[in-house]
Amino acid sequence: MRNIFFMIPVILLGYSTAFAGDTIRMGTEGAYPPYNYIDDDGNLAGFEIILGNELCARANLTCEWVKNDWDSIIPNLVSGNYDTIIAGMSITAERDKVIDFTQNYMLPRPSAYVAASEDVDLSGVISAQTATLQAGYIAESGSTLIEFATPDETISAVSDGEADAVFADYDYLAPIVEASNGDLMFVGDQVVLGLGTGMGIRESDTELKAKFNQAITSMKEDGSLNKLLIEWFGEGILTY
Amino acid sequence: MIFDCSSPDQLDRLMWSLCYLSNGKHITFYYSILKVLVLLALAAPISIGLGLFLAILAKSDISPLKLLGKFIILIVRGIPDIAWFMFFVIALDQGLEWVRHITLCPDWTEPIRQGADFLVCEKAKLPGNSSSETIHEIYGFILAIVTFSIIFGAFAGNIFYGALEAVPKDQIETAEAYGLNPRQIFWRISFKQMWIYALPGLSNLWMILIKATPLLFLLGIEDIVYWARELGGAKTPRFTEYPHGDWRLWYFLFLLIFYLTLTKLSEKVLDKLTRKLTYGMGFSGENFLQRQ
Amino acid sequence: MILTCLEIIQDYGLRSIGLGERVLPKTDITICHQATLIGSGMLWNIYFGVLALILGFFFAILLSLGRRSDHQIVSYLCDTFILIFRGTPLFIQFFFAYFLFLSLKKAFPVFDPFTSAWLGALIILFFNTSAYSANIFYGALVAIPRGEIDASDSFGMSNWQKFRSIEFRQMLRLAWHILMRQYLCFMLPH
Amino acid sequence: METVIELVNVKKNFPGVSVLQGVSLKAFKGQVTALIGPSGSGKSTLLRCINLLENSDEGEIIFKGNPIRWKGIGVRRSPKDKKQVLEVRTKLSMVFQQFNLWSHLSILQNVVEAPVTVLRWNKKDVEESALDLLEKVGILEKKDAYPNQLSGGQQQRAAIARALCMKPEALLLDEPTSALDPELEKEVISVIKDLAREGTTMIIVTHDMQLARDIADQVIFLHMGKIEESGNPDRIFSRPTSERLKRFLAS
Repeated sequence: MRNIFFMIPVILLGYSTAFAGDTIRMGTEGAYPPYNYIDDDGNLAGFEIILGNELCARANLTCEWVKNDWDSIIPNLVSGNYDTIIAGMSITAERDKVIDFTQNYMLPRPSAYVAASEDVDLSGVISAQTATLQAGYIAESGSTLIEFATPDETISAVSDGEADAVFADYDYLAPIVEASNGDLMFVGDQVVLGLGTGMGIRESDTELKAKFNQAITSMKEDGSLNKLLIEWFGEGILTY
Repeated sequence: MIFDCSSPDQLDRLMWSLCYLSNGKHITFYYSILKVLVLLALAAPISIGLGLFLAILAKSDISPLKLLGKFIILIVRGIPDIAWFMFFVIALDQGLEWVRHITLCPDWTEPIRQGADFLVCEKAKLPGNSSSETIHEIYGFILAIVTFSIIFGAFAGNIFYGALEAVPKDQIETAEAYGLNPRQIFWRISFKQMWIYALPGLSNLWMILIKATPLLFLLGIEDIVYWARELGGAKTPRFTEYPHGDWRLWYFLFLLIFYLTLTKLSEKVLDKLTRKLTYGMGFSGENFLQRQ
Repeated sequence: MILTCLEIIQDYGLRSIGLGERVLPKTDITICHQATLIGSGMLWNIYFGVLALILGFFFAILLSLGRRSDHQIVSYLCDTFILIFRGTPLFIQFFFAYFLFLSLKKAFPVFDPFTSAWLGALIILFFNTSAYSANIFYGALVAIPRGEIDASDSFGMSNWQKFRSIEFRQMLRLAWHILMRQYLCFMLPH
Repeated sequence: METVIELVNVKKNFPGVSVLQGVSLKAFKGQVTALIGPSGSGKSTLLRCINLLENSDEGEIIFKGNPIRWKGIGVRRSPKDKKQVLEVRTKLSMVFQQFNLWSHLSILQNVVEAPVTVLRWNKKDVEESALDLLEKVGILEKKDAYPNQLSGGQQQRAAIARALCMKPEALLLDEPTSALDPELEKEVISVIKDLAREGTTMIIVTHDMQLARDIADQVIFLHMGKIEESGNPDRIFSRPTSERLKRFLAS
């Protein structure tokens, strides 16, 4: 009787558990080009998707991508909805308290301000994505912070005049500034924040962390990581 | 694709729009609209079934069952929906996994909770890690339907309970006078007459259910709101064949029209149903609705 | 203990409306901190709730009268207004209105304040409760016994007199309970 | 003469009010017993006690020689044997002041409902006799209508057909005409008179003295929960002895 009861969801879900192998579920945001985004066909694309697939191949893991909103990306890792976060997430001491990180696969990158005019006052209203390094930085800088759930909206806020400037990752901003035909521009100084970008992994998952660390090291050593970085972020990128 | 969309930047406006609206990303958007309709189509009958069950429990002569029925209705209605959406799904998911964990992996010695982490053995995971993302999405969607059904089932239960109470006492007394036993009275008289008293409440609940569907995003499901925001947001040419400015206004206008149509259609159908049900029952539909 | 709590209230009590400390405390978060921050957030609830309900109450009366009006265009407009705001999810209305105000603002600077929550969200809430309340009022207006209206006609009351002394009171009396129940649902986080 | 129902010293209290203060009576087979009296005298309660819709607190109710068996005493008294209750209720069919037709069933369905579900009679036979009865009360053409589409008089006639379809030992009629306009009253009265002429056993509570006089074999005058006077209609209406009855008839 008990067993029948517990079998119902299993039957419903197609005996999914029968072949439990080494499938790793990779959580990403899908809204943060060039790191990760959804292409025209509705599939995930971007630097981290290529990187993640390569890392999985090197670690001999089967990987499955999962899209998740940024706000809840850490809680859902912790509660086991997926096993890694690979979403342009900077390694910070604060996050490290809740989850673990692999070694970084990108060196610390500058964050920058983008505004609609040159003479904007950077102590005014600055937009940033919720729960990011940049939001934390603005909150402490004395400017007025307005937060948005998606990176998209932080840019719109500037175009729409909601915010005086947006403060975000330089690599995310660069293609947007380029495409704006001069409507948007970099202003102020760049600031380097965080300890580089790494994969988030549950604190208890030490084995998985080791596997990925090893894979990242191997990509660093044979230069394939550098090649990938340059391909996606241009020659100016800091390489290993 | 049906059209030749290989180089969108060279297409004329109409073809461009057709190609744009039929690209893979938009198909997922249409698919999310379908999700809303499927949710409605499944959650409504399940809620009604659950509501009937709860109302029958609450009307039972056996006092523990009666209390149980009333208690469930009260609890679910007393807790704000938002709380249900935020916590219930996680609790349900983890509860299922926990139960499977103790049955499927009895040898597991490590604690399930390690700090903030919730860890069950590989076999106990729902769905399993190796199942495809589609299975995971279906599982999430089933959880969403369950959540909606429980919330709306309790509300429906309350409506049915009230409707059963609203069946005139003399109709029941007459049945008693003619020797019908309590069972027969319940099923042949109260239960059948109850529908007409429940209908206004149920119509209302259906409208609320329609308007609650955008809350799917709270359950981590990529719903129409997610895709409207994603598709509407400005796109730079580097990452898409179809760059455009901020079109979110138009996507949300579309959603407004979608919901308005759904409401209007429902209104028409429910009106017809009311008229049919109230036929000969002594209240013309409109008068009746106003009496409520 | 009480003193430090007072200090916390001073620092964070008005945070949600942009006064006092901006940065949240990182360590030593006490119950007092949490209560103060939640309370501070509730300031908004009260602001939105009270303003939208009060304004909506009066607008709803106008709308319900408009819907009952013999003037076809007026009646149609009021009916459509009620349909739109009752027939679509509030959530979608918020989004739509925000983007609408954004585009309006580009063309007309008058709309500048509309994209901020204190005004934009208020307007939508105001319209929304107005539509729901108007529907209740309309139901009540129609439910006033025909005989009472006939009686006031027979005493030669003007339309305004009829409304003020008969219909308005009857309407309030009939609608009151449903209205209060709705207000309660509106204020609770349902 | 065979006694269908006999009451011996039946008492009934509602909280704070004593409705029946010891009523004894006999209703005979083939006869019409009329209960008259001012409002609040307990006539309807008495009828409901007979049909066991209301539990009396004290006294005997004897149905065809068998006393009802009780459990508990006083206000907590209730029938002991469900089968017996069923027997009484199916053999004494009630006609209500407000007709109480089941609003979700058509007229024909109303008539066949109880014989088929309670007595488990063959549905075809019941329908046949139902149609006969509907013809008899003159509303055969309304058999597929719903109760609320009928006038009060038609509804009450349908209710009478419904009661007769149980083939009861007696009909209990609780002010069957008081909810009707004078015009509609006539239709119902003529049906009741026909039934009386055919020798249907009836206990009827009524305000209509003319009706009581015309059809009753026995008239019982209730006042303040007690039988003040009883006898054949001629005597009761022409030569009342008690002051109260005189005053009641004069008003």
